Amino acid sequence: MDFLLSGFIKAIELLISGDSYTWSAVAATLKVSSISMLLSLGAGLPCGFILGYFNFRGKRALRTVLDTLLALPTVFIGLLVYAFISSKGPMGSFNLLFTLTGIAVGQTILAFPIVAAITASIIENIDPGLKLTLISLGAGKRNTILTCLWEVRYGILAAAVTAYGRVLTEVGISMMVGGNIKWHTRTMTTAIALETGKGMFSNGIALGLILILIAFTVNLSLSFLRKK
Amino acid sequence: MDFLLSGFIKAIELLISGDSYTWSAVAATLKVSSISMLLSLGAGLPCGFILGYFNFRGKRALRTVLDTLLALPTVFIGLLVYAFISSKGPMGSFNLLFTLTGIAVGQTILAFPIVAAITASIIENIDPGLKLTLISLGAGKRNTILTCLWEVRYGILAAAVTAYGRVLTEVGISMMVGGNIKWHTRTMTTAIALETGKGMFSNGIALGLILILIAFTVNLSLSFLRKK
Amino acid sequence: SWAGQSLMMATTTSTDNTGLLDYLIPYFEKETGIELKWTATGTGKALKLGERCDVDVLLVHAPGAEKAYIKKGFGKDRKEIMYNDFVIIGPDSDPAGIKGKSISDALLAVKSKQAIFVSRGDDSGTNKKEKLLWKDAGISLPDKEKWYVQTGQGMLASINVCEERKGYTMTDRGTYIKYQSQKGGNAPLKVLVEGDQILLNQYSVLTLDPKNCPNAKYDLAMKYLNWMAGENAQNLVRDFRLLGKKLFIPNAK
Amino acid sequence: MMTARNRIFEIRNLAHSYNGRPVLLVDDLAFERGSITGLTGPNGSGKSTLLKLLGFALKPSQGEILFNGRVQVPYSRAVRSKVTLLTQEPYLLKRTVFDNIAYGLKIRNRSADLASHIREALDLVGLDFKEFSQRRWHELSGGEAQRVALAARLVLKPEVLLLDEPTASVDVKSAKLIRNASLQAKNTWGTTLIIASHDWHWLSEISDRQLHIFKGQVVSAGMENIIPGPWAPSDLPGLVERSLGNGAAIKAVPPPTPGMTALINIDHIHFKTCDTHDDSVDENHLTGMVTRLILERKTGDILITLSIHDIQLTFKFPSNTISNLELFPGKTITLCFSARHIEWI
Amino acid sequence: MMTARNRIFEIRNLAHSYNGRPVLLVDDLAFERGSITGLTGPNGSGKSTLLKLLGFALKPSQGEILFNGRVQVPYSRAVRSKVTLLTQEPYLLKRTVFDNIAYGLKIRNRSADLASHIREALDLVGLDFKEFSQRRWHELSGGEAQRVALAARLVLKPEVLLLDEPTASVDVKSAKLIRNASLQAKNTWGTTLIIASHDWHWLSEISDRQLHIFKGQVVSAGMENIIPGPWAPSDLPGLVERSLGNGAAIKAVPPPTPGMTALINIDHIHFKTCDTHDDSVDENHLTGMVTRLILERKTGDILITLSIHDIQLTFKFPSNTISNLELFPGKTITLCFSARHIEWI
Ligand SMILES: Nc1ncnc2c1ncn2[C@@H]1O[C@H](COP(=O)(O)OP(=O)(O)OP(=O)(O)O)[C@@H](O)[C@H]1O
Ligand SMILES: Nc1ncnc2c1ncn2[C@@H]1O[C@H](COP(=O)(O)OP(=O)(O)OP(=O)(O)O)[C@@H](O)[C@H]1O
Ligand SMILES: [Mg+2]
Ligand SMILES: [Mg+2]
Repeated sequence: MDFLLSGFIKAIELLISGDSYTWSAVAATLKVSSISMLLSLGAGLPCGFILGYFNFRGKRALRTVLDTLLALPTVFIGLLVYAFISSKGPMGSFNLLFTLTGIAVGQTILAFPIVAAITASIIENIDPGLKLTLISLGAGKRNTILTCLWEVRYGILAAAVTAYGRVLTEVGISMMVGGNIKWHTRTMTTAIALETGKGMFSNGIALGLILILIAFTVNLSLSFLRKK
Repeated sequence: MDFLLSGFIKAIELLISGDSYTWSAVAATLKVSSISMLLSLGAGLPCGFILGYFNFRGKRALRTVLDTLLALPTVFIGLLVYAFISSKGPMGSFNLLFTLTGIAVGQTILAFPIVAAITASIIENIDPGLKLTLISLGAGKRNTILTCLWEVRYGILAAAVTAYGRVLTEVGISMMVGGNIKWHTRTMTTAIALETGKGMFSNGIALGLILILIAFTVNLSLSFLRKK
Repeated sequence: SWAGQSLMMATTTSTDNTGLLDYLIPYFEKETGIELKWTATGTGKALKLGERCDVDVLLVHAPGAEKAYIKKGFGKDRKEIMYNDFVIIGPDSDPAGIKGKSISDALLAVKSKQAIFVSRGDDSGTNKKEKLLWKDAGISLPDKEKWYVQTGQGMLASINVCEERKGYTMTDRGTYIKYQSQKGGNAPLKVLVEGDQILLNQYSVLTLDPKNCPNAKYDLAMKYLNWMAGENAQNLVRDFRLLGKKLFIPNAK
Repeated sequence: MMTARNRIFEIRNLAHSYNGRPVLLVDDLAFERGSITGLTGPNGSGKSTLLKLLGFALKPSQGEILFNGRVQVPYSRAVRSKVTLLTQEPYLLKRTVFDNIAYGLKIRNRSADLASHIREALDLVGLDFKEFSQRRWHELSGGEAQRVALAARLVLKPEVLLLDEPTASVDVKSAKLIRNASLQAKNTWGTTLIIASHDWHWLSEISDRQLHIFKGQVVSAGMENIIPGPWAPSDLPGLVERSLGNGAAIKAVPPPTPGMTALINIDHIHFKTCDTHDDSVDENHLTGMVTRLILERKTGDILITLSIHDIQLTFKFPSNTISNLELFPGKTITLCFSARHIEWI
Repeated sequence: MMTARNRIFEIRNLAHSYNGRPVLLVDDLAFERGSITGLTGPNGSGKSTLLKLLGFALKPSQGEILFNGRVQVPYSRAVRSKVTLLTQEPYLLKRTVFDNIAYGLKIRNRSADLASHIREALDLVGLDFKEFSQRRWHELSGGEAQRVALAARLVLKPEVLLLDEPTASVDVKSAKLIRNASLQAKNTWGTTLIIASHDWHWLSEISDRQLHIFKGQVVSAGMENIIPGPWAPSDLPGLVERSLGNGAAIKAVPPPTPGMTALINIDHIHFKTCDTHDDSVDENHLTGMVTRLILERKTGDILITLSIHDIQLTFKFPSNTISNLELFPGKTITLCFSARHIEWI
């Protein structure tokens, strides 16, 4: 119990002192999670839309596969990405191993099914009146997608926030692909894992609190998008 | 790349041979994820309902907090639960440390915000006509909750499946609280982490594939609940 | 001439967790101008990363595996740098009565008393050593025994399990010192068996065979190997203290 | 007379606003037990708001509503299973027609004989049990959905039934069925009904009393014509007039405050055709073409709709006077009434 | 005559089913460019389905629809911005009234002068720009929402405007405005309108042609009365009859196949009052009370609604014959027509 309290105090100290080690991890975390969120939203929203909007053969099977992808273990994704980008892998020449870009690729794979699956089930439940209205007002494909997504924006926000939480807290990919290299690819979560592994539980708690503070700040700045 | 293929072959071997080590991890994973899903749905659905249905002061703030809880790192939750149930902790006498029950407690904390946040934003978007209809048909509180949740069952399913994916794949809590003890609290994910740490990448892939197969089976058996 | 180049190393968690690298590497970088990045993982994975040429050099502690590694054509040069030692720890009450015994006797006592023994079970250098001890004592690995708890985790986590379960375990001295200090000098687990020659924990630097990994920076790796074996580094290792206690004994020849 | 005992609803100083914009203001209004009240009024006048308030599905911004003599609020037990509202856009639960209608019964623990009750309710709205009961909520046409929603209310045999435009998008035959069902509810179960509708004839044939709501105010008990502006000062002293374009105009005494709305309450005035030429300054002579003659069954009176340039006015004549007038649609007649008969609200 | 060139829509062998249940069957039907067609029919007869098909918002199960001479399908470019449908339950986008109306213009890249176009469209449906344009989608009454949805269609000045019950839940004044707006669209922009409605009078005043749909079939061009069953063999040989309860009955020649529906097409028959007693066996004598007399403005004809026991029938008389009949609501008259004038569909 005692380490919870001392962790809390340490978190405040780290924030006030502007500890450069902590800030480097914060920066890495922000960088990598922003990229992976952009990519997974960019891919996940249209895919989710298509799965939710249209009726086609094999749609239910695809949904089941997508739901299954929600259960991709991060270490597994890490291994997968590693297999491709390690120097012996087909994309070894890109030198993505032990880089933030590499982590972002893996996190995109992690977040994509979340964005797509939740989006699909939200889109699936839109009022049939909306579909009819859009087609009757002459919306083309692009406008149909954009307008539908905008109509369900609060739900999409929930999908994005959930995916963001996942990306922000994952360790397996960052560890495997990033290598937890100090000053370079050490993110908040790999730092927490490291400190905890060292038995520095209060450091782990402190870093965890700072990560939660980051999430809180992001969510607070998004909360203006919320329904009033 | 080679270890992907050999991992795939190994996965089939493990499944066919009924390897007892693997099955012990599968059983632990299923046990612990079922308990935590039951608990988090039981708590998350009503909480999500209340947050989405009613308008009250501080609701937006609560939603932001809930969204932030989506970004609780699993190691952090692990530490938190550990602090309470370790023998020196306030609940040490329950002997929950290094047990599946202990893991389930942590995973419930992990899944609860997912269930509650997605449920809240789905409930928030229900047709105002439903609210009016229920009150006008004389539904009391319990019936209002149950009926509303049933009306948005496809969305709730998405929330549950997302939470299930999270629970199934988390490592931090299982490691910290469960201790990854062979034959006892070793789950699929901690086993994957271990194999990967040993450099046995193909074993990691094999176990990962088996975990995904579990998720697929569960989702397939849920897919009859899907909208046709 | 090396300035601005960077070298990627895979190492075991113990070197990183004790803070040795954080202490040592800045000297290396200052003297050579080479930037050294390292990823700290299990020994098995570190060797694997080398085998797949994802790093340039290794710092590990599993002599048996290292020699086999070179034989298989993955590693080229191996330089022993330093050692510390393993100890067997257990509760003060010592229910199996192993204090002061030889290692084999101690393990036999644990087995016959069915006292809890915590093993890392992760195939790490430490775990490999532990398995060797059982073998030496003529005991087949008690894999499925109830009293033999395999954590599959790092050393410190395993010590914590050990403490909770009031059992015995084998640990490297560095981690034990950290554990001790975290308990404020009042650790429930005490060193019960130590000092045997077999308990030595040898750390070595390994370069990768350029035949297997033509792109690995072999020359930089050699530079690092030589620096670690050099007088300067050896002295630094000797002076390194964790919580006021010496941890590694340099032994580069 | 309405005695205290047979007032099922009493409204006191009720005011409702949405986001600060006041939309309803009812100082004092009561509804008699077992009566049918018709609510009319233009779009946005506040009919639905009033029904939601009476259904305790909305909390009024101000004031109170008494049900059976006691102040009640949303979700209170005393009203929950007694007052039932059919909303303007009916919402069907995402289940079959059968389950939609069964829902209210089930939460009242009245599950005995479910099928026969549901069959009965579907009959009331003219839907065949066999054809419709197993349809899913979205497999219905607009009018069918409307009628299923009504059946789900009728099956409850509630003390009060609030119907918001029950006949919108319903066919003529069904509208008649709904009228009969309403009357049956009143007569058999003693249900009090309050029904909002734009179908003035349908409403007048069924309701005991009609309330007209205009800009959130209950204007009067009865049927009236709103005369849209613009009103301008007349050449005649002390009067204003609404030009009819063809040179003619409707004259009225000026409103107490500017911006008010003019109306002619047809229950308050006796109309006559201008046989003799009455030249008093404030007498209106309105010449227009008869477009409709409709029998009001309950009273036997006849409603005559006159089209005068761009406005339509409806007047009521006792049936015994009508046969003398030799009226038929297309005939042009002149009506006379005093400028003082135009009210301002 | 409708020439090939001025047929904007042509339907060929169209059949639509939902989940295998056939609901619409139209072999051959064309719509003239620039005309207003009224669609009537009971609930569930297939009006909305037909409109969705014509709006290319639904793919027919079978058959094809030609637009401007070419077969088109949903989302095809040739129809997308030309055919606009107002659905029965209007759906507003979750934005302001302004943005709702602007939406269609924006996706057509017609963003110039947005505000003035929107003001104009709101005017057409009788909503004040200042009061309503910044309201959010849910801050509207039922009728207001309906009218905003219509404004969002009118603002597009489309080639074809399909309106599904545009006046349901709309007040009388607005119904008139919508009529005017429809006529204006036709006259000013040459818009072709197809309008489904249960408001038969409203529709007859605006449409050039009326189609009645019954059980998925387009019955006829014109106005008719459906005589609900049951039909039973008559005492008279070769006839069937529908008892009216008061001893009287309607006689008809039997249907070609059992289970068909009887109707009287009022455009096909000349009705007369039975002055002379015609005793031919197959002559119907129907005695009932006049309940309505309504002027059909366009033709000048008068529609007379007769209430005969439990059914209501409407007949059409030229206005010049009517004044001789001395009709008024409440009067009882007897009509005569041949049993052979009852059609079966
Ligand atoms: N949820 C809301 N938020 C804000 N304003 C509203 C809301 N609902 C209705 N209004 C406004 O309140 C007024 C009264 O609305 P109400 O729905 O009671 O009218 P109504 O008489 O039922 O009209 P209609 O005949 O169109 O159904 C209208 O001006 C409307 O714009
Ligand atoms: N989505 C659907 N799935 C299955 N059946 C449907 C669906 N929509 C309509 N129907 C059925 O198809 C038939 C025609 O429906 P449609 O909506 O075209 O009728 P309508 O003439 O517009 O009726 P209304 O006057 O009630 O609006 C009805 O029997 C209806 O029950
Ligand atoms: Mg209303
Ligand atoms: Mg319809």
